[in-house]
Amino acid sequence: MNLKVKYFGLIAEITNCSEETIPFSKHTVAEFLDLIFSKYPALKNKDFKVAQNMQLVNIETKISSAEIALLPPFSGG
Amino acid sequence: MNLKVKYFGLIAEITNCSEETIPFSKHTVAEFLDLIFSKYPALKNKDFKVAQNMQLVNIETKISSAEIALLPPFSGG
Amino acid sequence: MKADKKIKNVFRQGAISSEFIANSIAKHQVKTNIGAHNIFLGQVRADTIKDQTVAAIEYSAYEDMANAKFHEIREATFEKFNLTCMHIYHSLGTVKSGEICLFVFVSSTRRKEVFKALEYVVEEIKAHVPIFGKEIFEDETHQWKINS
Amino acid sequence: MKADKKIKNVFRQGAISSEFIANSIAKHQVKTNIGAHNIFLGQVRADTIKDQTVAAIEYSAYEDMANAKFHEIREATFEKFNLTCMHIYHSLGTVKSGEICLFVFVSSTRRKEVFKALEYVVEEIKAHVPIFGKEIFEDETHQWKINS
Repeated sequence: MNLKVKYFGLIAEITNCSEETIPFSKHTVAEFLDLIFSKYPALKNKDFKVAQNMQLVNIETKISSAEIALLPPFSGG
Repeated sequence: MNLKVKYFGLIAEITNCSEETIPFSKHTVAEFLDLIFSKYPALKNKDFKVAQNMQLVNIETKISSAEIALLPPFSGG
Repeated sequence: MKADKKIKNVFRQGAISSEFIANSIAKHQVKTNIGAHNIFLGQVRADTIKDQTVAAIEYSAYEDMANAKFHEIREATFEKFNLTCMHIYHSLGTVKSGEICLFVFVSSTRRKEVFKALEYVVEEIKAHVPIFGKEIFEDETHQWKINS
Repeated sequence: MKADKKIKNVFRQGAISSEFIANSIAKHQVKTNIGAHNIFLGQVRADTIKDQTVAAIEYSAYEDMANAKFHEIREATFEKFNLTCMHIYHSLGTVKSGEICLFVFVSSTRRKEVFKALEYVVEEIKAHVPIFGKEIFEDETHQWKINS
């Protein structure tokens, strides 16, 4: 499965892009994060949440949607 | 003592004036109200507060200031 | 900033316009320590009472006492809450239904303060300021408003 | 009035002007069942952090998810509180210190509802909407804002 991965704020600064396509052959968010951390080691000590199809998920959630987002702490308002 | 007596809202409608001077030779607010009720019997069953020098007073308060006001229920805002 | 000690005149003749409100907001752009504003607007409702609809409210007040009360409320609010500034305006005279008769504006560095402060100010005004509203119906009869 | 079921775009490019706010207030004059409006405005503070002063905040967002969240917050607020209407606007892009980045506007027949509803909406936005603020200092360095 090809994931469309979106990065925001501080996370996008580290990845140096706001969106990319990443092929993913495993199952859970935890496995997806292993992949991300091996690509961007600097993300390991950053605080962020993961959204799948615009819903927040936890590390055990199965990945079934093509749109994943890495969201640093919210600071609207 | 001559009291400057002010009327507002529904009270002023009944007294048909917004301000008048009333000579007063007694002491308390209760005695002042006796005078007012004899002049304007229609005020007897109306809800209002009395202010002396812009402070609310009760019926036992001694009248010592020349400015008295009869205030119907507040409805600002 | 300390509360201003001078008693101000809170009353404006007629309705409070949206331009007046906008102008008041714009003036706060130079106060760059403010992070949160909270504004209350009282609007005259076209209530229907016994088949008659309210067309306007005609406000009168014991003006000197009212301004002194508004001042007391200001002072007490600055004591209780950590505000940067506060403004209160109330209409006198005729305000048609749909128009604004009360404008309360509080500002603070942080948002938590403004919510509590604004509700406090509005409730104090309703309870303690000698202002009187005469509800004028469409057929020109009237009744005296009582706050609930 | 029922909550609008269509997902709206809450975002505006740049600061929210006082004229925009005035216009929004003025539009409510035809809704003569409204008795109370409550407005929250978030203003960018010129905070000083390690000798550097914030000149502006540059806002970005996961726009689709943010608009969906704003919609959820609207629906939940109409469920919880008896409101006549509600409007939310948030800036994207650069908002200078002293300018307004968030405008929340709730209206109801009676005042008790608007105070509770407004605080609820603002807290929900701060906690749950994916918006990101980059604080730009006067020397053009920056840091990412974290809500407190």
